[in-house]
Amino acid sequence: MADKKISMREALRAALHEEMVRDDRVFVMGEEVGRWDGTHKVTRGFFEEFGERRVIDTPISEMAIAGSAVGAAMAGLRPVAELMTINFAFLALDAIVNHAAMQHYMFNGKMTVPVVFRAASGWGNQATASHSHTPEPIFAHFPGFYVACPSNAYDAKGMLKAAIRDENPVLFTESIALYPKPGSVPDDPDFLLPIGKSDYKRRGNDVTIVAYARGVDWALEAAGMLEKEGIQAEIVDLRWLRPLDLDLVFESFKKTNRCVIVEESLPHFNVGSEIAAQIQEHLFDYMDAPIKRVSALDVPLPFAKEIELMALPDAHKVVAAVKEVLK
Amino acid sequence: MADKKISMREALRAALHEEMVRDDRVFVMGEEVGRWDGTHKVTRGFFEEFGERRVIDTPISEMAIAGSAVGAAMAGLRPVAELMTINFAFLALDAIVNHAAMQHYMFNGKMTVPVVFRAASGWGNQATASHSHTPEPIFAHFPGFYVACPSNAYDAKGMLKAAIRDENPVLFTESIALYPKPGSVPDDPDFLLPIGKSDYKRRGNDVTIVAYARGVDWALEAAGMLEKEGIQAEIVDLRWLRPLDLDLVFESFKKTNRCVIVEESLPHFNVGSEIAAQIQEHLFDYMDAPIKRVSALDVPLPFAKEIELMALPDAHKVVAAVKEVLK
Amino acid sequence: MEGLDKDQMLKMYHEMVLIRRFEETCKELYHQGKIGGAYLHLYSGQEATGVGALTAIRETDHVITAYRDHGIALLRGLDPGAVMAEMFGKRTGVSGGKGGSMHLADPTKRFWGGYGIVGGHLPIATGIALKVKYMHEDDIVLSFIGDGATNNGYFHEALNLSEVLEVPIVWLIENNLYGMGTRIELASGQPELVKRAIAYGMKEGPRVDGMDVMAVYNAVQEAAEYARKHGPVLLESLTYRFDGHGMSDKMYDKRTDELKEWHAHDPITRLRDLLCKQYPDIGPTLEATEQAVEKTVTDAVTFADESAIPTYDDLLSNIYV
Amino acid sequence: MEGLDKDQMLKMYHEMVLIRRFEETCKELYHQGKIGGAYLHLYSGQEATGVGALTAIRETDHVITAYRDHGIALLRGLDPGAVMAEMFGKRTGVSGGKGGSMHLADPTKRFWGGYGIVGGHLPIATGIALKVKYMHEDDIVLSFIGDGATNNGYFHEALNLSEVLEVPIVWLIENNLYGMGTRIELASGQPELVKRAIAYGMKEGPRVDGMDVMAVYNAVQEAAEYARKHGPVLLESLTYRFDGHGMSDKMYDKRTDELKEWHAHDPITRLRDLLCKQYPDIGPTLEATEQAVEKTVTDAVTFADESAIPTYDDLLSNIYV
Ligand SMILES: Cc1ncc(C[n+]2csc(CCOP(=O)(O)OP(=O)(O)O)c2C)c(N)n1
Ligand SMILES: Cc1ncc(C[n+]2csc(CCOP(=O)(O)OP(=O)(O)O)c2C)c(N)n1
Ligand SMILES: [Mg+2]
Ligand SMILES: [Mg+2]
Repeated sequence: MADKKISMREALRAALHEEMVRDDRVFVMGEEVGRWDGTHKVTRGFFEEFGERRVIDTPISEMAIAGSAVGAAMAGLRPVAELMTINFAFLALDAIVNHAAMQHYMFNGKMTVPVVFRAASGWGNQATASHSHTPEPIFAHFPGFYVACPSNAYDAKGMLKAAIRDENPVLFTESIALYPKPGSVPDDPDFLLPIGKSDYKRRGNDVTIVAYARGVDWALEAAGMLEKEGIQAEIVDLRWLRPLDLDLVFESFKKTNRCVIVEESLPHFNVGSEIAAQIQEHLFDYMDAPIKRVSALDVPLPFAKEIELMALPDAHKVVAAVKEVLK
Repeated sequence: MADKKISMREALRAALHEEMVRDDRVFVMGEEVGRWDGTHKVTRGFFEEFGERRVIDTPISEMAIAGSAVGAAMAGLRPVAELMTINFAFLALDAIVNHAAMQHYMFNGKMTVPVVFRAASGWGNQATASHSHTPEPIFAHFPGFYVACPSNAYDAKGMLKAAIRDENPVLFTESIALYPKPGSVPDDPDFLLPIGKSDYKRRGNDVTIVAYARGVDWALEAAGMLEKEGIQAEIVDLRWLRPLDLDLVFESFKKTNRCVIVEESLPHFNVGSEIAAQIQEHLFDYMDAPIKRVSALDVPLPFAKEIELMALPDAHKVVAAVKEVLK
Repeated sequence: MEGLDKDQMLKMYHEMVLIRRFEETCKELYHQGKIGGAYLHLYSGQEATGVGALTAIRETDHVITAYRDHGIALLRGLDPGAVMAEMFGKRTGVSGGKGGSMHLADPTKRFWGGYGIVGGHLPIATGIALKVKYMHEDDIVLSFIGDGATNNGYFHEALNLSEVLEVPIVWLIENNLYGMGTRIELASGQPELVKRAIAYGMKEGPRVDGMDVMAVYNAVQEAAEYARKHGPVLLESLTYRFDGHGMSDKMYDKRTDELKEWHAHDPITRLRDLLCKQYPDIGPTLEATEQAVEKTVTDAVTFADESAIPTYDDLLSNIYV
Repeated sequence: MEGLDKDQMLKMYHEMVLIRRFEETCKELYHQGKIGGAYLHLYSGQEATGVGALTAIRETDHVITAYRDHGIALLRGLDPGAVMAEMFGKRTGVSGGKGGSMHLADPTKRFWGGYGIVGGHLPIATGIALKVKYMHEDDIVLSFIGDGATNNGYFHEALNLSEVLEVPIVWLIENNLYGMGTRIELASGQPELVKRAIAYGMKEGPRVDGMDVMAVYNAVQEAAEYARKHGPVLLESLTYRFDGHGMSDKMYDKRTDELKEWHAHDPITRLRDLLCKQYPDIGPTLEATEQAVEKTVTDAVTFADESAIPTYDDLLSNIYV
């Protein structure tokens, strides 16, 4: 089957659509997923096609959306619950962590919770502090479920299909800024990407840039700039924060001995801190320079575009960090 | 005024009591804080002494407890809202982060939210997965408020009084295991400890052990064992995760060049990761060995005591980690 | 009585006595230190609600409750030994010693637990009922709710969603007047909890005497039939907890008079009296039942006692599928 | 009319026209790219609810609402230029350009905002009312609530707590029939939202015609007096949103017929007609009012346009006190 060039939005839509066609137990629920086509249009046309049995518009009830999806999953369905944006997932933290992630363990395997929570994530559209969180690391802190953070259309499709077919709960984050980004995607209905496998997005010998979701774009852009100066960056896309696969990160670091981690999240207790901690712990003798983190600034995100952008990471900040570690 | 030897529970009670006597605007609210004396008896006798105006028993409504405390604080009171245990604070994450922490910034300083959220934290009493979280690092991820994690009666009193008097929101965590622990505490009603200052709990030249809350006890116990083998550990108690003060950590590390971080939280995206990341970034040339983290295992906490304890950190695990970094 | 023959009533008597003895035994074992942990919530006093309700539904119907779940687990046919072993934190416990007292379940018996977070199980109940409707099955879900839990956001969202989705569910509030130490009037602006059905346009069931197993049975049977045909119903059972909230309860010590009053309505005594009145020669049968229960409970304790504790491998198993 | 003289009615007319023109202007500016961002929620169509309600309470009373807050901000006397500057993300904005359209406030005018998280402001309202009671003040809190927000846990917990604490608060549901694209019947098991008062044992106020500013005024005035003396009241105002939920709204394009019907009840036209009927020679005054509004809005835009953008220092300021 040939590849098609489509946006990440369309890739996610295709993944959902294929899984719903494949398995009647798969259904979507959430605020505005049906008649409105989904706030980010990922479920466009689903309501007309699948009807209200399998495309369920819910009240503004995040606790109940997440919690009822857990119940439906325990009972044998495969819910894909959309929390609209991950900001609203704050209201469902207990349902996601205590009732989805902990469930299988607390009942010693007697229950499985094959639910997928979809949530648009990230900032950069003047959504202001309460609507601009990128809190993936705080969710990844907890065991018992998986956390997906795709960086492009191809990965998004393969990862979402794998998440839907997996027996474990998955928090599937979708970077809002990446929805329109085109990429070529296989239309093989059984195209799956393995859960918890990171991926090289660029090969190079001089420095390892670790990123995920939107960070990968900043890394790639930076790599382009660095190349002009003769610096070859290797980019590892984590793809998943849980399970966190550092095999490629370590492999690459052993070669480059230098690393920069790029993420959209806040600067403390974030993904970069975990990776830096693990690299220095496991590959201490390979370290030629301190590992640098590029992230958002430690501020609630403001509305005004000019200062909002100052708070965000970008390719120039990545380039600067790379030069630091290459000093 | 003389020091008294009292439990951390009594020290917290004294702090609350003194502040309520000092300032009529200070009041406590939460589930069972009044007639029941507080689930952990920190507000013992308050209901009888201060009456229901200032000691408010609430319904089981974490969202509203946290949210209404925010409103009362904005309007001019000094609420101390008890969330019983930090597990239930999961239900108040949005109120705490989006409505307490972000408030001052989103309205550009027009509002202040001098609220203190008290929450008992930690595991080790067979409370099971949903009731045994120690999620301090996930809260500390966000700017706009402070996160307190006292390790003893003396600190608890000075920190809680400072938190109540501060104009910013504070999440004040209290390690359940430490409530009964005695310590000598000043009864000076104006005894305050500065917000965001870490503290040496032991001096030594061979290794730096960074800890907070219950981790400090494991560190001290380990230091005692290590001393017998001629190893002098220096212990830095962070006290606060926000603001995160690493001055003493850095000072100590420059001397010892070796570090172990001890915490009760889960092993990934935790406090240890942030500190290891910062040390390697700022003190790379001082590193003689990889920094090690001692934390809980990456599991939901089980009920059975024997395996629950296996999942927890302890002094022996700290000793083992110290020996690793001294290799 | 209404559609219940002697055997069925005897079965209910047996179940109520079993729960009571099981709980009394748990309490002793807790004080002896055999059962550990922070939480142990007993069902003594509330037996009529659980027994009446579960007798009124089908075995194939789904059941879910909060952490006060020992009685419901036993009623759903979970092995008393395995339930007791869970209290002990043993490998042979229904949850392998990982869930403890608050987290008992057996999906094969359509008993979904057992939840410690107040209100957390309510949307799960809605979700299970959604599956029933989605699959065009003809089961219902019976979800117990504490009076205190009705003031939590979970209650509001879960009940409203169940009505909007028109799923087959019986919401049964066990109003024992207290949430921990807080009396209902201090926690709920509307102390007549069944009235909360109006907020969801939900069928408002009766508010029944929860110390009368027959009253509960009849109310739940009617509600179940309604739910099977039309959708959610909200019921309230007025009952009382003979023990403290958990093992320590300051308020408990304060409510001795109230306790005395309620003990006068002990649901077990009431059923016993009813049986003796209806079947004058039933005495020996009842005593036999009581002895049988003694043995069941003693055997359960022995089984739990002799069972092995979980291992390090158990600690690390079943985190992921 | 009921206790409102000509000047007061003219004032209301002025306010309604100001809001309408302000919102229409925001819409144009958004499409011109002058106002940016993901969110811009207009109040057009709902003016009678805000104007009637705020006219009925005292200046010293507290007001709070959700993200559809431009109109309320103007009614509370926030400078239109500073409000427009906030839309533009300028330093001179009421929130320094940090809060945007959803986060307008001025505590000195007892307007507490402006909140983007659905339901998030409801417990805050309860807390402000708690402060009033705590300090033995005689103010009340007026809290607006969207129909969609009434299905969120925040609503349930905040309203129940306000009743339990008996704090002085008027809960005013602005039922514009939609939460984003979801019609009330699909979101709420009980579409007659004011009935939800029963779940809290709360005083149930009337359900008023939200397109009739006088009806809203009278209902809120009565409710405010009740709240000041006795505690919480729940009111519902039946209104309609003339624009989409935000700047993109698939449903909006689908409801042209419904829109036509509701435009026939435009609250501004209704008040205008009423004024003309009562005061036949008022025409010129009304036109003068409309011109004055034009100038106010144009000046506001100019002010916003000419204001400076925030700096890097602003980015880092006011994170902590
Ligand atoms: C979300 C949450 N908040 C608080 C608690 C602590 N807690 C455990 S049980 C309980 C009281 C519940 O009362 P009720 O719903 O009436 O049930 P009952 O104990 O009477 O059976 C509370 C407050 C909890 N477990 N979860
Ligand atoms: C907790 C939360 N969930 C979802 C959203 C997304 N959202 C913003 S407005 C809205 C609809 C609210 O409708 P309603 O309460 O009726 O207010 P209206 O827009 O009609 O004024 C939704 C779902 C949000 N902001 N917060
Ligand atoms: Mg109760
Ligand atoms: Mg609406």
